[in-house]
Amino acid sequence: MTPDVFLFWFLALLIVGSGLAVLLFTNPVYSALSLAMTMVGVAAIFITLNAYFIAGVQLIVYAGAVMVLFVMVIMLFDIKSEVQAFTSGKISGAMKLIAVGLLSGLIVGGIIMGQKSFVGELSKDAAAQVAEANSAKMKRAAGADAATKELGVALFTKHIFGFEALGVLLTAIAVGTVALARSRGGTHAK
Amino acid sequence: MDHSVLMAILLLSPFIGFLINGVRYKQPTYKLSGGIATAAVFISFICSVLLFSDLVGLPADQRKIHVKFFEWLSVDKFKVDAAFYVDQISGIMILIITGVGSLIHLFSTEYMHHDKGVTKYFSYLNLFVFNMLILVLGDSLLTMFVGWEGVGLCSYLLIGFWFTDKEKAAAGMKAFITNRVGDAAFLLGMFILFSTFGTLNIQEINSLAPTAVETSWLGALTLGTMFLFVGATGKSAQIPLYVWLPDAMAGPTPVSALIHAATMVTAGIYMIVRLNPIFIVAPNTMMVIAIIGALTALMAASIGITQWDIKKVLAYSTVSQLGYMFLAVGVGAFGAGLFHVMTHAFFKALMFLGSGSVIHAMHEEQDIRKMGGLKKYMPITHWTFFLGWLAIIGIPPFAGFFSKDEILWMSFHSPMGSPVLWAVGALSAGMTAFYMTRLMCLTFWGKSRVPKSVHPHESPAMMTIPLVVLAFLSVVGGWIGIPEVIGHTFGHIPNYLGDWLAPVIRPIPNLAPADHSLEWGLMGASFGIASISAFVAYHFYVKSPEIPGKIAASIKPVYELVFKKYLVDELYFKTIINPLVEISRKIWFYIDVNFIDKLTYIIADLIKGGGGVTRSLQTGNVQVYAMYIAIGLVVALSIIIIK
Amino acid sequence: MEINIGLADVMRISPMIAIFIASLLPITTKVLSGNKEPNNLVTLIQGIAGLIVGLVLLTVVGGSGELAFSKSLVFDSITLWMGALAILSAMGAIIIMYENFATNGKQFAELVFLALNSVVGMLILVSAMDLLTLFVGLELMSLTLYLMIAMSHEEKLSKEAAFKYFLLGSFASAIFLYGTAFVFGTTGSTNLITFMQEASSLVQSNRLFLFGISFVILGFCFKVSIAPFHAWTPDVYQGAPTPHTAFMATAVKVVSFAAFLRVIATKSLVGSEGLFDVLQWLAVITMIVGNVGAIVQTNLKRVLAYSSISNSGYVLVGVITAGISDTGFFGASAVIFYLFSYCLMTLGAFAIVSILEKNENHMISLDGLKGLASRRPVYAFCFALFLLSLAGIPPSIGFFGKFYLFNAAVGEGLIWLAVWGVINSVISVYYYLKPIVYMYMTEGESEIAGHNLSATTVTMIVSAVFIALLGMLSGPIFSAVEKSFIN
Amino acid sequence: MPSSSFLTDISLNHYLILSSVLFVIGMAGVLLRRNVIVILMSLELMLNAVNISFIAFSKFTQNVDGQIMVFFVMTIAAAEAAVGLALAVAIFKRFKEVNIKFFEHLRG
Amino acid sequence: MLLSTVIFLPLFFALVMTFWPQQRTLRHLALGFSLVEFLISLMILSEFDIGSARLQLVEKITWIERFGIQYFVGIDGISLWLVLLTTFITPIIILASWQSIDTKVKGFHACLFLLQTAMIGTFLAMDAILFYVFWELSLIPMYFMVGIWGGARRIYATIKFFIFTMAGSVLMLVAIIYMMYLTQQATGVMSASLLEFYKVQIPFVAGTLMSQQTLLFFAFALAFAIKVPIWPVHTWLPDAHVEAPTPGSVILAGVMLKMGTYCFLRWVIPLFPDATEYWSWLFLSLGVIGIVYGALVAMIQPDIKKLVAYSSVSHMGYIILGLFVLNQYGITGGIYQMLNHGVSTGALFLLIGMIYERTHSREISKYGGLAGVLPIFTIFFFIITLSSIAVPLTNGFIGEYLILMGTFKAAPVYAYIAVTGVVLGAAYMLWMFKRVFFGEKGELVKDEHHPLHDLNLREIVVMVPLVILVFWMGIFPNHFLNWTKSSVDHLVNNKSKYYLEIHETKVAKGIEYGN
Repeated sequence: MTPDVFLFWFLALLIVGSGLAVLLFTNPVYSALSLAMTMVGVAAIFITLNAYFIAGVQLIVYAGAVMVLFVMVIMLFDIKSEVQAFTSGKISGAMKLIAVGLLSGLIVGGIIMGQKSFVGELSKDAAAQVAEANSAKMKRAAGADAATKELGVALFTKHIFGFEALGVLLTAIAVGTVALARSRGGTHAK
Repeated sequence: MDHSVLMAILLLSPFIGFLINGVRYKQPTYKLSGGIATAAVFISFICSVLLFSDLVGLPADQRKIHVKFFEWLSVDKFKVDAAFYVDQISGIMILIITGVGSLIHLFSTEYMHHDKGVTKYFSYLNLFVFNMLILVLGDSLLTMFVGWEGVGLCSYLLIGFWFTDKEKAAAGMKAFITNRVGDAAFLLGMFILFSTFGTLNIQEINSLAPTAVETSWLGALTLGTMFLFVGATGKSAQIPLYVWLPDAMAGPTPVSALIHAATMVTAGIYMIVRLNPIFIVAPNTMMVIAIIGALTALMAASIGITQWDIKKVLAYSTVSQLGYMFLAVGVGAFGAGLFHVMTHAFFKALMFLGSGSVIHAMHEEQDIRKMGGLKKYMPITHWTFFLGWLAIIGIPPFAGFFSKDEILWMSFHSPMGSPVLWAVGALSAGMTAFYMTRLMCLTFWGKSRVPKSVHPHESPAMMTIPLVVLAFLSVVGGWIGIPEVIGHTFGHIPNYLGDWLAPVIRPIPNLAPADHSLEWGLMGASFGIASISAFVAYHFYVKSPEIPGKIAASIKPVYELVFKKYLVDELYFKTIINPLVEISRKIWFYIDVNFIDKLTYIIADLIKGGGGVTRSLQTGNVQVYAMYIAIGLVVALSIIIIK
Repeated sequence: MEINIGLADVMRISPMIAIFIASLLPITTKVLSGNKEPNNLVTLIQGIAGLIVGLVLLTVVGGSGELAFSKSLVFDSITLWMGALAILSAMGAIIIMYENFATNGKQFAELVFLALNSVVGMLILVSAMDLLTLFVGLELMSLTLYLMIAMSHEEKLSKEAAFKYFLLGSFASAIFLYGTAFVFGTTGSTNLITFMQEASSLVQSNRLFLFGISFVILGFCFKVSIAPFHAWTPDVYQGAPTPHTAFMATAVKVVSFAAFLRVIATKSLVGSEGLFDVLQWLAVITMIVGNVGAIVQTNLKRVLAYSSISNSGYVLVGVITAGISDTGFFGASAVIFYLFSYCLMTLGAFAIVSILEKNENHMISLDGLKGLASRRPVYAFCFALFLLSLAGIPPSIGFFGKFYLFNAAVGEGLIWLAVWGVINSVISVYYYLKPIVYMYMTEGESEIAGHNLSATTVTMIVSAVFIALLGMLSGPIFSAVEKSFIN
Repeated sequence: MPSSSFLTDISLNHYLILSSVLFVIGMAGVLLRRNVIVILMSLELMLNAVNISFIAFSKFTQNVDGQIMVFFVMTIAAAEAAVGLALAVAIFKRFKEVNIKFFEHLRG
Repeated sequence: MLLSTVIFLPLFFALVMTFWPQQRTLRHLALGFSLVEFLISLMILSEFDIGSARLQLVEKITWIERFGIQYFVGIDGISLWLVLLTTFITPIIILASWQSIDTKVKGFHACLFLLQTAMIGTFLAMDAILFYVFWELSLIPMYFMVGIWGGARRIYATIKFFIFTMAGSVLMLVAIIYMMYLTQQATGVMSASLLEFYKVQIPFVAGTLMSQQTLLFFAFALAFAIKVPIWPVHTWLPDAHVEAPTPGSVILAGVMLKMGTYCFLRWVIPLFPDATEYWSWLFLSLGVIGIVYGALVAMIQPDIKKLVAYSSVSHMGYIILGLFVLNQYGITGGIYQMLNHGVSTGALFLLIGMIYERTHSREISKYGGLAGVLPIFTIFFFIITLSSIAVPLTNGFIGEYLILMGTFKAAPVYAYIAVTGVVLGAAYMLWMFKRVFFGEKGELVKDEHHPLHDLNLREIVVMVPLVILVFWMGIFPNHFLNWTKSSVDHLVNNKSKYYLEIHETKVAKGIEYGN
C-alpha cells in the first residue's frame, strides 16, 4: 500500500465518516463541525488530485467563510438540542432510505459499468485527443504554479463570461440579502 | 265543368268548411256552424254526383277520372303525385261519404246544439270528410295513407271531443295508438310493395300485379299484403286491433255514425278492394283475412249479445259486420264486400243516428235497461230504427239481406271459402239477429223502464229527416246488387253493382259455376237462422224478460267472460302495455341513470379521487417533496438503464 | 488554445449588460437619496425602460445563430424568441408588482433590481451553450427569485414558499450539477457543441454519459415542474406574491424550457430509448397530475399552479418532438408558440388575481369569485377569456398553441402523446370552467378590492386582446418563428 | 466485492464512488433531517460531492476545465449558502422555529 | 362575400349588442338584426345553382400557409337548408325570449348571435381547422346560455354538456391533424381542405379496429355521435334540455344537434367510405336502439321537457338510421328530418317555455285540462305534436317515411324494428298530451288566484311561422328537396370515392379563387 493509496482510503473514510456525522448528530453545532471536517477532507482529496488552487479555495471559502456563516446562524438561533432531529413518518422514512439507497446503488453501478466503456471506446477518438492535448498542457505546466496559471488563463479567457456572470450573481445576492434583512418581517426591518 | 276543378271543389269544400269553423271555433252558433259544415259536405256531395255521372257516361273500360294537382314528393325513383282518381270503386265511396256525411252533418246540427264546442265539432267533422276523401281518391298508396292517418286523427279528436272526461280522452288516445300499430304495418306493406313494384301508384301496382298465384308465406306479395291487412285490421277494427272501436263510442253519437260505422272503419275493406289484383294472387293472405274476418264477426256478435249500452251494442255490431266484409274480401268476393260496405253504411248510420235520437231524448242516457217502450214517445225514430233493424238482420228485401247473403254464399262457394266459414258467418248472422232484436225490444218495445225524471220526446225535424232518408236507403239500397239467382227468378233484374265493378275487380280464379239450388238452400238456411233468433230474442225480452237473466246465471262464467269482452283489453294491458311501461321505467333507471350516467360519474369520481390523491400527496412537507424527486430519479434511472 | 474574445462578443451580450445597468439605476437612486424609497413609478419606468432597451438590443443581436465567448453563448432563434418572451413576461410581471399589495411601496427599488437581475440570469440561460454558463444563469435567476419571494410584505406564507422553493431548487441544482460532472467526465467538456454530434451514440455506448445527461434533463424537469418533480409548484405559487407567481409561471418557465430545448437538441433522445420513454411518460404523468390535481383545488392561485403544471406536460410533448425531429424545427417552434400563448394567458390570469386581492394577506378562493360578472364585467369577461384560452377552446390563441404542439407530435408519430394531450385538455376544461361558473352563474358578493389598479388592468386587457386576436393571426407568427430557425 | 486490486489501485472509479457516497449522504440529510440548518449543510455536502467528481475527472482526463467548474460551483454554493441562511433567518424570525415540520402551511 | 357576410354578420351584431348603451331598445335591435340576417341568408337561395352538386359560393383565402389551412367556405345542397334554418330560427328565439329572459339581456343576445356565427360557420366551413374552430366555438355561448339563464341544476347540466361534447371532439382534432399529414403524403402538400381530404385514399382493413381508416372514422364519428346524440352517449341531452332556458333548448334542439348529423354527412360518410360501409351496421343498430329507447324512456318521464328531450334522442335515431343506409331515400330523409326536427322540436320547446312562463312548472302530473283553459295554446301544441309524431301532411312524415323506406331498401331488419318507433312516438306524445291537456283541471290549471292567460299576440307571431313551415314542408316537400337533390345524388352515386368540386361560376365575387 503506497502512501497515495493509504491517503486516499484515509481521506475517503474521513469524508464519509464526517459526512455521516453531519447527518447523524442531533446537535446542529456538532453537525456543523463535522461539515467543516468534511470540507477539510475534501480539500485534502483535491490536493491528492493535484488541484492545489482549488483546494485552497475550498479551505478558504467553505471551511472558512461558509462554515462561519453556518455557525453564526446556529448561534443566532440559539438552539441547544433538537427534540425531533429526524423525520418521524415510518413509511416515508423507509421510502426515503430505500430511494437513497437505490440511487446510490444505481450511481455506483453506473460508474462501475460505465467505466468499462469509459475512456476505452468512446474517448478513443475524440476524447483521447482532448486528453492528450490537455495532458500535454498539463505537462508543460508541470508544477503547481503552472497548473494554477493554466487555470487562471482559462478562467479569464474561455470562461470569462461565466466569471463575469458570477460577479453579477454575487452583486445581486449581496443586495438581495440585505434587502431581505431590511424587508418587512426581516431581521433589520424598520 | 272541368274534372280537375270538380275534384278540387270536392276535396277542398270540406277543408274550407274546416278552416272557417276552425277559425271561429269558440262561437256557440250551432245553426251557422252546422250550416256551414253541412253545406260544405253537401257541395262535395254534388261534386261527387257530377263526377259519378260523368263516370257513368264513360265507356265501361275507361271509367276513370284522374286529376293530378302537383308532384308531391319525388326522391330518386320514388315519385308520388298529389293526384286523385275516381273509378268505379272510389266513385261509390265518395257518394257514400259525402251523401251519408251530409245527412249526419245535418243531424249533428240539432244534436249538438247545446254543446259549447259545436263549431269545433263541425270543423273536426269537415276535416274528417276531407281526409276520408283523400283516402278514397288518392292515386297512390302514400296519398291514401295521408287520408288513412288523417281520418285516424279526426277520429281521435272526435272521440276525445269531450276531453274533460278522462275516460273519453283516453278512448281517443287508445284509438289513435291502436290505429298507429296498424299504420306502422301499413308503412311496411308500402315499403315491400315499393321494393317489389318500384312504385306506389295504385293503378300501376294493379297493372303490374302478376297473374300467377304466390304460394310462399314469405313472398313479397304475401308479406306486403299481409302487412297492409294488418293496417286494415287497425282501421277497420278487426282482431287483434279491434279494441279501440267499442271505446270510441265515447264520442258524440253522430261521430259514431259517420266515422265508426259508415265510413272510416270501412277504409280497410276499401283498401283491399282497391288493391284486389295483388290480394287475389296472395292466397295465404286471403285465407288469413277470411279467417280473421269470420272470427271477428263471431266474437263481436257474441259480445254484442251481452252489452247494456245502446252504443256499445251497435259498436260490437259494427265490428261484427266489418268482420263480414273481411270475410267477403277474404274469399275473393271483393264486390260483395264493397256492397256490404255500402248497405252497412246506410243501416248502421241509421241505427247510430237513431240511437243518438234516443240518447238525445233520454238526456244522455245510454243504458238500455233504463229504456223500453220508447215506441210511443218517438214514433219516427222507432220506425226508422225498425227498418234499419230489418235491414241488418237480413230480412229480404231490405238492403242488408242482399249484401249479407252474397257474402255468405261466396264464403261457401268461392274456392277460397269453405263451409266452416259459411257456418261461422251464418252463426254470427243469427247472433246479430238476436242482439239487434234484443236492442229493439229493450229500447222501443215492451214496458217502459224510463226513470220518472226523464221525459222522452221525439226529436226535431232536423234530426228525423236524415233518419228518414237513411231508412229509405236501408230499404232500397240493396236493390242495386240483386244476386243473379234472385234476379233470374224475378225476371231479368241485372246485378248493377256487380256489372259496374266488374272491370276493376279481378275475378276469383277457378270459380265454379253457381249451383242455384244450393244457393237457395243456403239463403233459406241463413234467413231461417236469423228469423228464429230474432223470434227467440223477442220472446226473451218482451214476452218473458226473466229468461235471459236465468240463462246468464246458469252459464255464469261464460257469460261473465263474454260480458267482459273476453278480457281482451285486460290481456293487452297485462301483456303489452304495462310491461312496456315497466320496461321503460327499468331501462331508464338501469341504463340511463344507473349505467351510462353512473359510468360518467365513476369516471368523474375517479378523476376527482385522483385529485384527492394528489392533494394528499401534497403534504406541505418539503422533505416529502424532495423524496418525490429522489424516487422519480430512481425510477427514471432504472427505466433508462433497463431499456 | 485559441481564445478570441473581442468587441463582437461584448456587443452580443449587450442586452444583458443593458438590463444589468438598468437594474442598478433604482438602487443607486435610492442609495444616493439617503436610503429613501424613490418614487415607485419612476422605478417602474426605469425597470421597464431597461427591459425595453434589452428587448431591442436582443432583437438586434439575437437570431443570427452566432456563438460568443468561446462558444459558451449562442444567439440563435431560441435565444431571440424565448428571450424576448421572457423579457416581455417580466415586464408584465413587474407592472403587476408595481401595484400589488405584497410588493409595492417600500423596497420596490430593490425588488426591481432583483427582478431585472433575474432577467439577466434568464438571458444567460436562454443563450447558454455551455452547461457551466447555463448553471450560472440558472442560479442567478433562481437565487434572486427566492429573495424576491421572501421580500414580500406578506410575512408568513411567502417566507415559507421562498424557503421551500430554495431548498428544493438547490436540491435540484445539485442533481443537475452532478449530471454535469458526469457529462464533463465522459466528454471532456461541458459545452453542448462539443458533444452535439456524438451525443446520440454516446448515450448508447456510455452509461455514465447517459446518467449525466439524464440528471441534467431531470434537473430541468424540476425547474419546469414536471411531475414528480413538480411538488414545489402549487405551494410556491400559492405562497409567493401574485406578481412573482406570474413571473415564475411565465418568464422562468419559458427560459427553463429554452435551456431544456438546448439540452434536448443534443439528440440524446434519439440514442436512448429509455430516456425517450421516460420523458414521454413524464409528459403524460405531468398532464394528468396537473389536471387532476387542479380539479379539487379551491384556491384560485393553486388552481392556476396546477394548470401551469399540466401546461408543462403539454410543452414537454413539444420538447420531446423537437428532440427526436430531424427535419426542421417544427417542434421547437411549436414549443415557442405555445409558451407565447401560455405566457399571455397566465400573465392575464394572474393580473386579475392581483387586481382582486384586497390586501397582501388575501388569498382568493373560487367562492370569492361569485357574482363577479355582474359587479366587474370587464374583469370577469377577460378572466373567462383567459380560462377558455387555457382550456384550448378555439379560436383563442390557446387552441392554436395546442394545435401546433399536437400537430408537431403527430408529425413525429407521437400520436399517443397527442391523444393524451387532448384527453387531458378535456379534464382541464372542468376546472377552467369552474371559475366561470362562479363568476357568471352564481349570485353572490364577490370579494372585490375597492381600488383601481390601472397599470395591471392595462396589462390584463392587452393580454386579453392578444389572446382574442392572435389566435386567428397565429399563422404568420408561427411561420416567422419557424423560418427564423431555418435561416 | 473488494478485491485486492480494488484496494490498492486507486482509479477514477474510487473517487467517483466516494463522490457518489457523499452525494447520497447529503441527499439523505436533506430528506431526513429536520433542522433547516442541517438541511442546508447537507446541501453543501452534495455540492462537495459534485466537486470531488469534477476534480477527479479533471485529473484523470487531464482537463483543467473541471477545476474551473469547481471554482464556479464553490462560488455559487457560497452564494446559495448565504441566501439559504438569509432565508433561514427570515423564516426563523417569523416562526421562531427551525424544524422543517412547522413549515407546512402551504399544502393540499 | 355572401357566405362570409352570413357567417360574420351575427358576430358583428354580437359586438354591437355588447356595446349598445340603451337597455330599452336592446330587444328590438336584436330582432331587427336577426331579421336582417335572415333576409341576407335568403339571398343565398337566389345565388344558388339548384341543378349543381358542386360546392357553390366558394370563398377561399389562405389562412395559415404553413399547414395549408385556409379560410374556405362553401355551400351545397346538404348545408343549404341548415343555414337557412339557423337564420330562420334566430328571430323566432329572440321574439320568444322577449319576456322570459329578463336578466342580463345584453349578454343573452350577444351569446345568441355568437352562437349563430358558430353554427353557420360549422355548416359552411370546408376547411378542417376552420370547421373545428367553429365547432368548438359553438360550445361557449351555449355553455353560458344554459349556465346563466338556466334552471335550478343548470351548472351541472351545462358542465355536463360542455365536457361531454368536448370529450368527443378533441379526438377529432388529433384525427384532423393526422388527416392533414395523410394529405401531405398523398399530394405532397399539407392541406386541411376537406376537398383535399376527399382525394386521399386512406388504407382500410376490414375486420379490425386497428386500421387507419377505421380509427379515423371513429375519432370523427365519436365527436359527432355525442353531439347528435346517438345512444348511448345521449345522457347529456336530457339534462341540458331540462335546465336550459327556452331559447337555449330551442337552439340546442333546433340547430345544434343538427351539427352532429350534418357532419356525419359531410365529414364521415364521404371521407371514410370503406369504414362507413363496414361499420354501418353499428350505427344502424345504435340508431334503431336510439329510436326505440328514446321513445320508451320518453314515455315515462314526469317532466315535459325531459320527455321532449328523449323524443329528440328518438328522432335523432331516425336521422342516423337514414344517413347510414347510404341510399338516396335515407339520406334525403335524414336531411329532411334534420329540418323537421329543428322546426317541430324547436316549436315544442317554445311552447313548453310559454306554459312554463305561466305556471313555472314542467311536471306533467300537475297539469291537466289545459285544453279548456288555453285553447290557442292547445291548438299550436297539437299541431306541433302531430308534426312530431309524423302525421302525414306535416313535415315530420316526409322525413320519417323516406328514412324508413330507405332503411327498408337497404336493410329491412332495421326498418322492421324502427317502425315500432312510429307507434311508440305516437304513444308517448299523445299520452303526454292527454295528461296535460285533457281530463280534469290539474292543480296548476285550476288555481283561481292565478288564472292562466292564453297566448298573446307576440307568442302567436312566434308560433305562426313554425306552423306554416310545418305544413309547407309537409305538403310541398319538393320545394325543399329539389335543392338538395343534386348533392345527395352525387353523394350516393360516388359514395365509394367521393369528390367535390368547386362551382366555377358560382364563386363569390371579389374573392380570389384558386390555390
